[in-house]
Amino acid sequence: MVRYSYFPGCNLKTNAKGFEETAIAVSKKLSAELVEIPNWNCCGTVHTLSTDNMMRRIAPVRVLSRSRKHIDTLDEETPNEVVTLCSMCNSTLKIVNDEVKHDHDKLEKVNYQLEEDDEIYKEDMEVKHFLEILRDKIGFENIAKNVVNPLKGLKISPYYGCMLLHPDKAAIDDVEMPSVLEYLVESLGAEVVDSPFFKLCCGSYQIVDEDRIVDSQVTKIVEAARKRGANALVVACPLCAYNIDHQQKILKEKVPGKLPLPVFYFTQLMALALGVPLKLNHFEDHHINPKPLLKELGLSGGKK
Amino acid sequence: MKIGVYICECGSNIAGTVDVEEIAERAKEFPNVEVSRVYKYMCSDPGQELIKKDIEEKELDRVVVAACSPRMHEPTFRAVLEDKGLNPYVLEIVNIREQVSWVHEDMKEGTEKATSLLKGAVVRSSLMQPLERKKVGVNHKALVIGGGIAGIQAALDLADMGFKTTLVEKTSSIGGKMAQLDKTFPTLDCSQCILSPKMVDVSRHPNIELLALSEVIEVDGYVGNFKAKIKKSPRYVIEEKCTLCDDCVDVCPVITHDEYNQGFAPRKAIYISYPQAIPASYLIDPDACLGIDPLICAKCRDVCGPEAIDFDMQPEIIEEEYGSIIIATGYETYPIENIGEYGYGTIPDVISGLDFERLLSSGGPTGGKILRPSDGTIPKTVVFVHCAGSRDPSKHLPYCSKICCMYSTKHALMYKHLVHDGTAINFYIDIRTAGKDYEEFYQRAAEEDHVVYIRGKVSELFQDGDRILIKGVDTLSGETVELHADLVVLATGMIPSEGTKKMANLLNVSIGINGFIREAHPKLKPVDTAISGVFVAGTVTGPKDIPETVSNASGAASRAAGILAQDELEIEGTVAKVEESLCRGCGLCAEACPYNAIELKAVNRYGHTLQVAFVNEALCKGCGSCAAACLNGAINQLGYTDSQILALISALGEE
Amino acid sequence: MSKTQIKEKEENETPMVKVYIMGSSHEVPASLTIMKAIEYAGFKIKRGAGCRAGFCGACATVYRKAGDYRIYAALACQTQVEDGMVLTQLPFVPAPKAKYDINKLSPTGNTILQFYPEVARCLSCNACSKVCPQDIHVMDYVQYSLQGQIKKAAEESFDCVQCGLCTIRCPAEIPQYHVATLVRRLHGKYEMKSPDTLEARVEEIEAGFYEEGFNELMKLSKDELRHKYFHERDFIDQKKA
Amino acid sequence: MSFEYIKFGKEEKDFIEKIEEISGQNVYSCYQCGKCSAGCAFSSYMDKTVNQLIHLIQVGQKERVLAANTHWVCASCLTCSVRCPREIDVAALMEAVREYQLREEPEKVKISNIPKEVLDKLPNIALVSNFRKKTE
Repeated sequence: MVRYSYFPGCNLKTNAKGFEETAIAVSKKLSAELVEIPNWNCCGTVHTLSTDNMMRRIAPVRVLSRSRKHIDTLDEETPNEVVTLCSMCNSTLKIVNDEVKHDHDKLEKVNYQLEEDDEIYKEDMEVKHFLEILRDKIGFENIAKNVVNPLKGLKISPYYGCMLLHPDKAAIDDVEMPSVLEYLVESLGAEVVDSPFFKLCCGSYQIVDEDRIVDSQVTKIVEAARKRGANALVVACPLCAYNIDHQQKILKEKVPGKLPLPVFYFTQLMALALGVPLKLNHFEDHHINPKPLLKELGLSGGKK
Repeated sequence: MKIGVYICECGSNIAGTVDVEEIAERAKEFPNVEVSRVYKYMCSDPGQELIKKDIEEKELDRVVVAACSPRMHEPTFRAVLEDKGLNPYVLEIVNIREQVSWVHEDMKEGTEKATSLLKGAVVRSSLMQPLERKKVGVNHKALVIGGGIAGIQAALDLADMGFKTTLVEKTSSIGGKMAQLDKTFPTLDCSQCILSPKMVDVSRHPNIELLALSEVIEVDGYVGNFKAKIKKSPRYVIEEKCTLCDDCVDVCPVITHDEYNQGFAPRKAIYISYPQAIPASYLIDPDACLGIDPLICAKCRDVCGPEAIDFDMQPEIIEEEYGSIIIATGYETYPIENIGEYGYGTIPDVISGLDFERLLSSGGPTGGKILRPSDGTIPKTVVFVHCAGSRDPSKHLPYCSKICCMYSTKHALMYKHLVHDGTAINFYIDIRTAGKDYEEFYQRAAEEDHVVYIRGKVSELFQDGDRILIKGVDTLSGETVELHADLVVLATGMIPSEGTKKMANLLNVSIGINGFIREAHPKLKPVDTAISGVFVAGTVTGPKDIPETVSNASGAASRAAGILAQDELEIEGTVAKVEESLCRGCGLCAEACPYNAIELKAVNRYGHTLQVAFVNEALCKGCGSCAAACLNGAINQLGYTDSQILALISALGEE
Repeated sequence: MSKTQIKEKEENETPMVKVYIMGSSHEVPASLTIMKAIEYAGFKIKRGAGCRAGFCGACATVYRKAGDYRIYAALACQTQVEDGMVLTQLPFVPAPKAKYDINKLSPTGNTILQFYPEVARCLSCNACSKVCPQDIHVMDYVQYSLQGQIKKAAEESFDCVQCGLCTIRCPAEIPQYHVATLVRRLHGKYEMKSPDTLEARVEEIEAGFYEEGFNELMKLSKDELRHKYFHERDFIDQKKA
Repeated sequence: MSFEYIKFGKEEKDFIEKIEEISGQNVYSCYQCGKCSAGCAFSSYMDKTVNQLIHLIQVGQKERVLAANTHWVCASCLTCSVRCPREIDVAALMEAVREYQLREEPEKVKISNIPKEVLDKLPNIALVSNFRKKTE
């Protein structure tokens, strides 16, 4: 059992509890246990693109140095990597990690702040998204072997969003034609439905003050998937999940008729397939309740 | 020993910051100086006469000219000395213009510097030895590598001048990329119609030896005396006997992709790339054929009337000597599989410019009708994307390939001619029509054929149902644009071909950052390379259109002929010379020589065989790296021996 | 004895230090705290003093030591003066306190964001923890509250004395100590398990179990009550025991 | 009335310099191919497309740049930066314009005006990322 230093990200304790609990349960089953960093702080998403705003770089670097300390407390084979579930954390931490490794006076300025808290970052670690661990360290064949009840009947349209692939330094797969979610879904026994808008931005933080933007993006994304026969979406970012999930409920009220597509986190799908107790999914937090679809496909009997 | 010193004013160029009269006076006290004169323009005829008269009357042994850089007038003053029977290498030129007057403002400092340089030169000049220019024989045969339009033109020009020429072509037929084109801009002549006459000339020309299916694998020797090894792969069909009756094709069981038609059409294992191919003969593709050795099927041979098929053909190595070589290995189009945003080449209806050429051409897979590769229907809306992967330093080609705007306009125009009710939309950044009649061609496409030009680069292409969704922009109206098209043609740029990389390595010719071969001088020596005797023609040095390629090829041919026309070549006198008694065969000089003109040879010295450095004077460029590298001074560059240079340095040091 | 004489008398006995208060210099006994030094120098502290025992937070102040560029923060009543200290007085910290009815809330991350959305602006720069006189990891409890981990935030912020220094220093203008109050109240009301003995006692009272006992006491006179209070209380016995 | 008197004085140059300093990008390497606008998922909501805004920056038109809503509609999804043929970090230019404006008036989104029920339902990742981009 290899243990990884795991950085949850600010949403994984509140409305994305299902994402975290299923991830930890699944990681244990696949002998790559995610161990939470004791005192982690917010990664500071969406990372600033300005070059002169050093204050915004303190949070991510502090996360990295706290994770590095946490790694030392874990066992020997724990690699020098922090694993994250949320794509926004993945993008932010990777950009900053790369930035401070190449620009030492920026690192010095940030370290000067962290010195007093004894949390200097020594550039000796990498940032990985859990999907990368699943693909590179565990491998889809192992995942397929551990599948207890294959997700027959589920037609999943993978939705990467933008932060898993952008910018180039943070991409976990090919920027224009990624395949990691496709392989994962297939290894769980579900059917993959390709959609052209697999990385069309969901509107991200515009949901706060310009939600009409998010509505049009969500309509495009969901319609493209539905037109191609998908009956669900899989995502890796709590904000995309909220935007697509919640706005579909609002749109359903405005334009009744079309059945909304439930939105799953990729670890929830794995939990269903690997027979992890159903309650860990916290489907009650979803705005579009996925239970009817699962019951219809006979997949909700996932109790072990 | 009598030395004549001549100081040039060069108008005010030198006289402006150097007191020429002063240094002339001082020069008189320098050792062995017989005469010291000043003249306004030494390089002018009266200036030269001045020196000639002094050589004669004063029987001068050495001449020192203080003027501009030797690169400007060394040949001029050497001719002056030769004219009066003096060995041209006893001339010493001191640069007091670029190195003194142009870089100093203070008259006093300028004069001081000029004087000390002049002193050094006089001291060195006294140590100079007369040298002879070596003569080397010339082989009057030319080698042209690459059978595209550039190679064809160069070979024809050389052959017409009477020189035996070997044209080597890697594929089964000459014609290159031009043979794959349908029409050519801006005149819309059919490409085959203007190319095949030249190809036939090549096959019929007595002075041209055409080697198809061949590759140059090794070249050594030097200008005038290149030894080349050419590997000719077997055609398995005897060219003379084959009557192109096509009977063999019907019986051949193997079907594979036809590279000539960009993989859109099938061909058999035995085939001819296109009817007008030269050499006009079929061939068997060994990889596709079920088995030649051991023989598996042989249906083709059984049905071949003139018995032209011979399975026992073996690859042969041809060795020949050549006076000069022309590299004309052409280009490849940038693969659309590299561009992620446009689908990595996985979307069937997104094709490259060359693919569209094949669709357009009547000999092509669709017989000249524009059909969609996915379902064979006629596309009603076709989008042409300019600069696909060009002008894109971030991931693809940083440069502009000159011809894509024109061939995309031609494609749009041809499409409108064939599908009148269709819509052709060109997404462009800048329309570049820099050739003759190019702008008129572009106007015609827009005015007469109503091709729609939208200024903006396409960001992404999706397969949306059976049509292609294009996410583009119209920067002139300031709106993003989304539209569905039935067919998308990507106008990709040119990249150096595989052959270009190989030949550059073989002939150690230098390559630019984009992989194209670097000319000796981009403006003044466009067809020469750093290696004398090796010339380049066509798109090997960078993107060109057909007119430019042809004139470039003719230029290369004339430059190559410049060498072939001479009986012998003169080699500069200032080459490296080995003092065999001092050489201990360490090989440091051989490694240091950028032109690998030095090799170690076994020499019998007092009964022992020792390795001693040997300089191939024809290859030596007189750069002096070997002299600098040699630890015990065994090798020296004539005209710049260590003793001369040390004397010059010590003279500069004196007060 | 006039005021000046008192000063001379003490000078030779207790060592004096020079401090600067609001820019003017004063000689004060070295043993005094900042608050006493300010009062010793003649200032009357109207606002900025409270329990004088270090837990009400009213006397939070900032000061600088001689030759040190840093601005230190502390509770005036708990910090001893040093020679060359530069002192001042902080006004009341006008941090916004949200209005809410604790009974109508639920212990979730969103509740905190509802009343204090600026918590989402936290930059994790830890300036607040550095200035906290109670050495609380202020940033950590702000982060825990942002993450919805009410329990951890409540425990971390327990010793807060509401002095407001963290809010002054916060670049994201977060009223940390008000957030801490909300978090502790949420935790106390909704998450902590109230002790069962307390519930049992409340039920007994409501069931009127102690009615007669009360009525009897109500009838007694003051002296009887005093007698009962002082002599019949069991704790006195414990003392003897 | 399509008439515009453009002066190119000190104020314009300072504006360009500040944008380049904040973003670390060279504004002049943009040759206006429009690929960023083409790929932008939010162009339809912008009154100036991305490449038009960059062009206005190149010409130093501070008022017209700050008046546009382009940089506020931008959701930092970085599709433009990934695809720019001139290797410009286009999203950094948008951020630079936001920072320039925020450093003058620090709250594009008035936090206190956000209705309570919106705050109650939004995940905190939305608030954190929004405030990072729209408040200083």
